[in-house]
Amino acid sequence: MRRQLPILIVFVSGVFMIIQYFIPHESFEFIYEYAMDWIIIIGIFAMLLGLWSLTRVSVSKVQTKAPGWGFSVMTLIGLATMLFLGIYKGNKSIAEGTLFMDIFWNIYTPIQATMFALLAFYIASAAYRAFRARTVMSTILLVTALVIMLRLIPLGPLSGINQTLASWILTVPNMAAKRAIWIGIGLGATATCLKIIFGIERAYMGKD
Amino acid sequence: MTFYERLMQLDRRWIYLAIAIAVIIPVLLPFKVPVYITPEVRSVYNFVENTQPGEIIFLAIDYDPNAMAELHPMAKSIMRQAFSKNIKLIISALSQNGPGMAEQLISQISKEYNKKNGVDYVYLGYKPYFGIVILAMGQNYRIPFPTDYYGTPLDSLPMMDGVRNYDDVKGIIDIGGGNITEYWINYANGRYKAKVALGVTGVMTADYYPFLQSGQVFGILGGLKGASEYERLTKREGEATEGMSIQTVAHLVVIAFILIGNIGFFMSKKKK
Amino acid sequence: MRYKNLRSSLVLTFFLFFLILPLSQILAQDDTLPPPPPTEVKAGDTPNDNGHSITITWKLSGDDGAGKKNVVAYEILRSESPTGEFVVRGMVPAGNNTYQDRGAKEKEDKNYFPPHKDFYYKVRAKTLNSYSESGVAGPAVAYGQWFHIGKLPVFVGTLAFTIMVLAFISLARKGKEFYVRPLAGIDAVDDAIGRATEMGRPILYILGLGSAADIATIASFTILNRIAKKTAEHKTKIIVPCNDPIVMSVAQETVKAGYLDAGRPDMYKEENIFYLTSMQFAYVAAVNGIMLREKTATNFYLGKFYAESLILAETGSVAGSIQISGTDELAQIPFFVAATDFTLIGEELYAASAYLGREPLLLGALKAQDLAKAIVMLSLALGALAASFHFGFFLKLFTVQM
Amino acid sequence: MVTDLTTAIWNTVAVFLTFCIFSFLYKDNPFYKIAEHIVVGVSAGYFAALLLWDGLVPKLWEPVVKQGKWYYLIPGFLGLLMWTRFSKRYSWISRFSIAFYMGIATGVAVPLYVQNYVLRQLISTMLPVHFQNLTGIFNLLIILGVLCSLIYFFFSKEHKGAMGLAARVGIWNLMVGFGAGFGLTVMGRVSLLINRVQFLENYFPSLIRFIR
Repeated sequence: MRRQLPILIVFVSGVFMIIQYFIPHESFEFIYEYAMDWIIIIGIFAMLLGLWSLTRVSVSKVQTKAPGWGFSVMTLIGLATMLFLGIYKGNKSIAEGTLFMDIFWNIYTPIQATMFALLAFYIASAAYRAFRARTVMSTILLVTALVIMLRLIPLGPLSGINQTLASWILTVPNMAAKRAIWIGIGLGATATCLKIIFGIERAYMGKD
Repeated sequence: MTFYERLMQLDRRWIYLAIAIAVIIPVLLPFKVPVYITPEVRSVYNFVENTQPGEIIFLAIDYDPNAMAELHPMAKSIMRQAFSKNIKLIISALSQNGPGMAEQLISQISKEYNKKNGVDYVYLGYKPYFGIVILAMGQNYRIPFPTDYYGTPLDSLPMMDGVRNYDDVKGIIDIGGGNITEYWINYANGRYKAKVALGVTGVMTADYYPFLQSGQVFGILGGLKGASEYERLTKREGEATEGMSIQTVAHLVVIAFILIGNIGFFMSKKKK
Repeated sequence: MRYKNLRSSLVLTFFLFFLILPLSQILAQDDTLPPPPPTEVKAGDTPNDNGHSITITWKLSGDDGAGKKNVVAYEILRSESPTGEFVVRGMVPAGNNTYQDRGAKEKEDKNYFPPHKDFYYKVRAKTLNSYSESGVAGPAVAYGQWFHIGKLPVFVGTLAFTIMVLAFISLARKGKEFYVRPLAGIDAVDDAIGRATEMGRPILYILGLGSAADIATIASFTILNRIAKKTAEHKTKIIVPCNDPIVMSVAQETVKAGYLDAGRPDMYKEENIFYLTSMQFAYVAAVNGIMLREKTATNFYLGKFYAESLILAETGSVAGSIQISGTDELAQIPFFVAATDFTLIGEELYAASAYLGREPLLLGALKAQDLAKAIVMLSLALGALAASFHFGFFLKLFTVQM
Repeated sequence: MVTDLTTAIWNTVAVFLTFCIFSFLYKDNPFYKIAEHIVVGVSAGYFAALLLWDGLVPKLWEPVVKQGKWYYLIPGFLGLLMWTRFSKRYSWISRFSIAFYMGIATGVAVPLYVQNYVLRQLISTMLPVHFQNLTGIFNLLIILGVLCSLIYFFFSKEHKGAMGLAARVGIWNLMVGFGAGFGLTVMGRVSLLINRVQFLENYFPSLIRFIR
């Protein structure tokens, strides 16, 4: 009951969803859309678990006065503020122009944009560390990355040659690499799904 | 630790500092780095240069504000080049969210050169079903656009007198950020044998090079780089040149650090 | 009905040929004369659909691409009776000879297309100033299908692959052993856990930014289970920050199962598998902090990753952690390859759980993957030959028609 | 643009937080921790409110209450079952919800992966090979590249002999792809930084103008 029934549910719903894909009739189209809503709705309810987990971890840091517990207070204040602002006026709470959205635009957005911008620095340091001609493989990685980056550097007449080489790399070996990886992913992902559906892989369900 | 070993294990904060300098300084103090002009950009430039005053070029502005950063500089440079040579322009905007943006651009640039709507240029604006619009314009501009963007019948615009379709323009330059570009190639060039050149975003560039090789288009401006080359050719550097200069320096910094790391690697290996 | 249609179009063609054609040559550039109409108009249910669409086909007007070449577009008109009022349903550019008249399936929708109802169609060829209409085609009825013929290659492929997987698994069940070659990223896992144990520092496991419905995340669960078992054996702490509550719930069950497998259920601590936030860069900011403050000895990044891949990998390398990564997100593999110690590329991510657990059944599934790969490669070679020698039919076998 | 006191304050907050994050490049520090902890709480709260109004209401409340689609109570009930996880004793009941979730997700994925990742890539690689121009030869190279790279992904055969050679060519080809991917991305990442610097560049003069 605790384990066998869920495994059976996975099997039945999985097989049904596979078959559904080949039936264009609208009754099955309806079932597909309904099933996708199941996933969304279950996910929405689970959000409460997430909020509880975040709160519990933060509160316990504060309670035990763990190092940096003061910062956890900020997390809790941020969370409580946004939850209150996001709920107290009904669905108007999240409209543009509310304090809720002001906080989003002026606290969340600059932080996420700056985190994203850190990549400009990290891509440089990663290139410095990784692109050493140690082995054949790392040399190939290094040389192709250089050729592609050199597109933007004026090299006089060499630029023309580099341009041709760069667009050849992008359209021939790069294309081949992508296709092969995609095919591999397709087979691997399908096999993983089948292992779940047929109950061969069931660790995610927990034991006991 | 020898000097070369130290080159291999630089504190990454030096790299961060170099990138910061490479980006911040040029933003505050604009400058320009030399640019290599690729032949596919030069051929577009030469095409406009060799057009005689009074002749017409068709400019298709087929992108929306999302692609402005890369494509606006191209449209600006081409319009400026044409107006300064007294070349007339027919302009369309077939991307759904683009016409307003295109209108702003046209009124801005035409003011700079004191050009008059209906006399020196015609702005057709937007109509849905871009495939049909492009095909129909091959018959007559008046099929999809009985009036221009401002509601004036094309027949009452002096510039459109005797101008019927693609046969009456020197060529088409399509600046596009999406799949409309394909229709210009397949319909305007494929069916009506019009000369077509493209301006496309950086990510689209590699996909459209085959059309250059097959001769279906006579030139391509690809992304910010193509735009900056064009600005350089028209001797009026703007946003593309600025952005591209920063990019060039930043790329040089990355490449320099890769080289430093490898020099350190090879030299310290040699010593052992 | 069809016969009558044909006859009327024949009459029309005759008429056109002997009357309009000479006339039109006299008035060569005059667009006010209607072009020859489209002929052989046929309307019928659109195959392989949900039953709210009818497909119309026709033969191009004589002035489309030939003759005066002045046809610009075709308009498709529909009526509920052959003599009733025809309304325009859509338009296609010249050169096209099919149109799918489709509508919504919801009755309350304005554009509702009723199935099982007779409809009549006409096609109109348009020039600048004039048009001409075809005869009436129909009645045509839209109805839904119970099997999508165009998806047959997918069906066959899915079925064949499923059989292969099940067959190899049952072989494994019967005791057949399968060889698998060593994989660098996998061999590193044991060392990495050992290292964390020696240093007395925790292990960080990131499941990526995907939801529990992403297959890469699901594959990552299966790996997490094996790694959790090993960490339980080594009595090493494992931290799993999540960005989706369902992922967190499943990860908790997975780790708990791993601890049970290792016989150490007492050591399992639920608070180490926790939720942070679902927003990409806020999550990454927090994970960065965890790496530096918990001084994690080993970081695993396995699952679906986007731009944050490099932020995580670089921060981890600042912290001096051993890093093992794997994703099926193509754009991010280069950054993992460059910035982490070991990377499971694409399919290797999906194979990893079989490698780690060494369970015979899962190794059987791997064997099935290899067999499928061999079939794919053979088909590719044959397909390339077929394409080179213009054997179109072979390529059609693999083409999915939506 | 700073035009009034409210935007002046908000913009200053935004600029402060921008510097907090950038400071992480030097090292972990209290300013980064402030930004990090605030953004975790704020974004989790933001996301939850969004899920409530843009998720729960249109996906569950409206179908059941406004459209009378009572059958939407079933997934609603399964959602509620997730909450058994709050109790240690009954948490196993949430497995039923997870089972539906995983079953649907994997079932939907199977044909899509076969179609989009395997068949579609396969058919677009079935290219004509000829020696009349470069395209025909390049097609051959693409096909060989795909074949060798697939051999690299073989798990049940040792990479030895001819197979080993092909696998090595395959991994080289993959590396070319990765190098290209890396090189192509630099430009986009630098653009992100330029945008951030321009944001700061606009802030200071407009703040000074406002104060004056």
